[in-house]
Amino acid sequence: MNKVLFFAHLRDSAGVESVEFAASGKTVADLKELISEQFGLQNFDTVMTAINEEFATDDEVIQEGDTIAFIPPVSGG
Amino acid sequence: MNKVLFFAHLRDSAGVESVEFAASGKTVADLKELISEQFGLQNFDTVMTAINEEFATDDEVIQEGDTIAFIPPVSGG
Amino acid sequence: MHDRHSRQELFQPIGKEGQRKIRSKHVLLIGAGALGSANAEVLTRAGIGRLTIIDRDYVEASNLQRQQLYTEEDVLEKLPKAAAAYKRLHAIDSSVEIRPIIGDANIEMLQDLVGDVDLIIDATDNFETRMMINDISQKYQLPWIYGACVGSFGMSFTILPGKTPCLNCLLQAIPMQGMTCDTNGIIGPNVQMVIAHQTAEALKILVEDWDAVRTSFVSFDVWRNQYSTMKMGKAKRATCLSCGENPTYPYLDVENHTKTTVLCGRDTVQVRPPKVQNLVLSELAEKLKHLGYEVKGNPYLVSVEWEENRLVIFNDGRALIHGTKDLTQAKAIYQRILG
Amino acid sequence: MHDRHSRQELFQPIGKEGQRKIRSKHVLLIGAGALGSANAEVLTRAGIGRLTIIDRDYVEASNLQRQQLYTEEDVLEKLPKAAAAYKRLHAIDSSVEIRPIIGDANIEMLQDLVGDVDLIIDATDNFETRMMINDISQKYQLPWIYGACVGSFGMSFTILPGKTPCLNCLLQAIPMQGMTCDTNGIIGPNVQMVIAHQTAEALKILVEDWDAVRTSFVSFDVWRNQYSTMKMGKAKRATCLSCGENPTYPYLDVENHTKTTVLCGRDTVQVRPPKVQNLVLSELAEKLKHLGYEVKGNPYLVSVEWEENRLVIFNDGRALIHGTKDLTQAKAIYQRILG
Repeated sequence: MNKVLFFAHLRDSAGVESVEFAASGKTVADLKELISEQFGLQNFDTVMTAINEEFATDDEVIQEGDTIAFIPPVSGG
Repeated sequence: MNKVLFFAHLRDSAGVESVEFAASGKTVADLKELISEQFGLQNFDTVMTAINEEFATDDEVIQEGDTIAFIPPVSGG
Repeated sequence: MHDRHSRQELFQPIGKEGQRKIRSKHVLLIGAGALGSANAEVLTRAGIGRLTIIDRDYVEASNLQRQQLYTEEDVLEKLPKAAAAYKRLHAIDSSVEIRPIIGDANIEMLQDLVGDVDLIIDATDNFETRMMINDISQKYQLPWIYGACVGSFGMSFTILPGKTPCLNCLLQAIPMQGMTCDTNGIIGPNVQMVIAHQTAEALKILVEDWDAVRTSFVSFDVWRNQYSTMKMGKAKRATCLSCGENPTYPYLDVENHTKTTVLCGRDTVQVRPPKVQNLVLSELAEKLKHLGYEVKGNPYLVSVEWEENRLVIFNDGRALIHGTKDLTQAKAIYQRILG
Repeated sequence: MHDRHSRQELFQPIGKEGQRKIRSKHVLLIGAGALGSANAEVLTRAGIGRLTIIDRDYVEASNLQRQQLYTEEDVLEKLPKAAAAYKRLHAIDSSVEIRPIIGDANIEMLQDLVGDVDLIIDATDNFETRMMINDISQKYQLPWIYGACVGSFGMSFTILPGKTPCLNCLLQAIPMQGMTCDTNGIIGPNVQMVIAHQTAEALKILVEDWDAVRTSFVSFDVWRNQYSTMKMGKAKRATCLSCGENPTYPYLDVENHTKTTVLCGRDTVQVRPPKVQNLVLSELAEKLKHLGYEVKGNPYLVSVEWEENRLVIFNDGRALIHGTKDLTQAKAIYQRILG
């Protein structure tokens, strides 16, 4: 299993702070699609992904036990 | 073995950011005395101690593998 | 003002030598809103040599809650932010050379300005300007510091050309998040948190303590007590058009910028984003309603009264801003709502 | 100033209801230095109802580098900090009721003041005053927020009586660290970082969002890119004399405070700490020399010229401050050097 964390407004949109998700073997892009569908999240293509606190590209493959965090870039200032 | 971390000016006084130290079975008070002697650190009695990111009293006994952090309270403002 | 920076010189990684370096440097600050005014104040107090501040807005009552250089008087006088900032910064340290520029930071302006700039600090409220700053940074090999905040959530990242990934590596396109301070709010403590990170990095860069510069991307939520860092080694892309092997600096091409046109005789400006969007209008309408605005809509557009203007937003991202002929103001309103 | 707090009301955990609560509250801020001035500005901009500020100092040139309410003019006029703070805060929001108190925060003053106070914010520069605040907090069941910074290192902890451990649980005695902003320096970004934490907690407490209040002790180093939190559950001591089962509030006893006495006819004040110390004079001399002061010493005492005064510090912690008859000033100088 994997832990998936939502940051900022993603948490509000998803309604949870984190979920357990079987993502091992999937790419980040796969997971993004599944998650955005399941939780009805918009604009997921430009959300940044961290795997175990390290930046991950969309084609990176998730390993068993990895913690995945979705961090939306914000623009306010 | 245990990892001992120094914060703020303790790092400057000790000359290192962290050290490996065999502290298992010792109390925090014991370790404070040994460390303050070895590194010539003053005023070690009011330094706060965290074991694995949790506040620890002077009589707490250190376990194998614990990470110990010494955090000096500062007064500036 | 003898002794003025003594407490900073006592800080060992700066010292007297570092203080001299800070004094010899020129920082370009883009934006004088919440992040801009606070960045400007910290750098001025720290004794920066020269500070150029660009901002297109004037001071409004709703700014005072978090924009620290401004007062009620500035609101009553409707002072441009850059001018109001100058007034206060000059009172804080009359020996710092402050150059306020009232206007919209655009490609030509930035290219003209960066000649002797040592560092660019981002205090804008939109990704379009940030991507332009990012390309300027790569083209002229200047460090810049990204900072942003909405609600209680904030982030910062320091970009050193040739060393770290750039913003285009991270995002690959301008995000259309639709979450801004004007739609989701913002609290002062979060501004302070971003500023703490941006100004710490700024001082490190100004005193050239390169080893101390933060290489991770930091994000935090001051209300939910979260703080996280993300290592960025893997983010650098060799094919990045901004910092890769064959850079084209796409955001220095006007084609990739928001277009504004006055619609003749109608007191209306049309705003068109660089790329065709596919907005979920129902969501946008919902959010604007939630904020207390009267919203009308149909499957093709959303219409909303926004302060003294009326906006019509189409699902391709195009908008009409009624009640103004001012291109800069129209673009500002657009970016305040759509990010 | 219509619309003034709209961006804060848009932040969902505050909202219009939270804004009304903030407006109905009274904060007591102790100290108007770096942390004090920045806390005061954030709270004033956030729309606090009443703010009482106590400070014993006046504005000096070396304050401007990090104390954000003050200007060169305040230095030239040697304005007391509380008065200078009032002037600026009033210009920022004339509807906030600000009460400046120019003086040394002592037991009587605090006991007289806290009647209708909702929250105490610590912006002092010494642990003696903090321990007194801590006892006041326990005796009157008022939350307080500890914050401190030196160099690039800072920390904060929120104390809720009956819920969290108190400062006396953590320290058990007044630390004599001898590390202060006057001896080790301080940088602006670190002040901003502490303020971000203190003001976030303040807003949570003012809107009564108790679940959001941070329960961990946070410390950080903005230059070394460190951020750490420490869980505090185990710190609470049932035998604590401030918050335990049989509290005596030891720091509300004048016996446990620094004594100051004018030495008759000598233009000198004697300062005596509450407990006999055992200072390592050679270290103290070394540090003061390193700061560029001319230091003389022997095994019994250290003598140093400090701005317009001469200090003689004995190894039991007692000091003579020559060149003044002002008790408050003498104590301030003492605490600025010895913490």
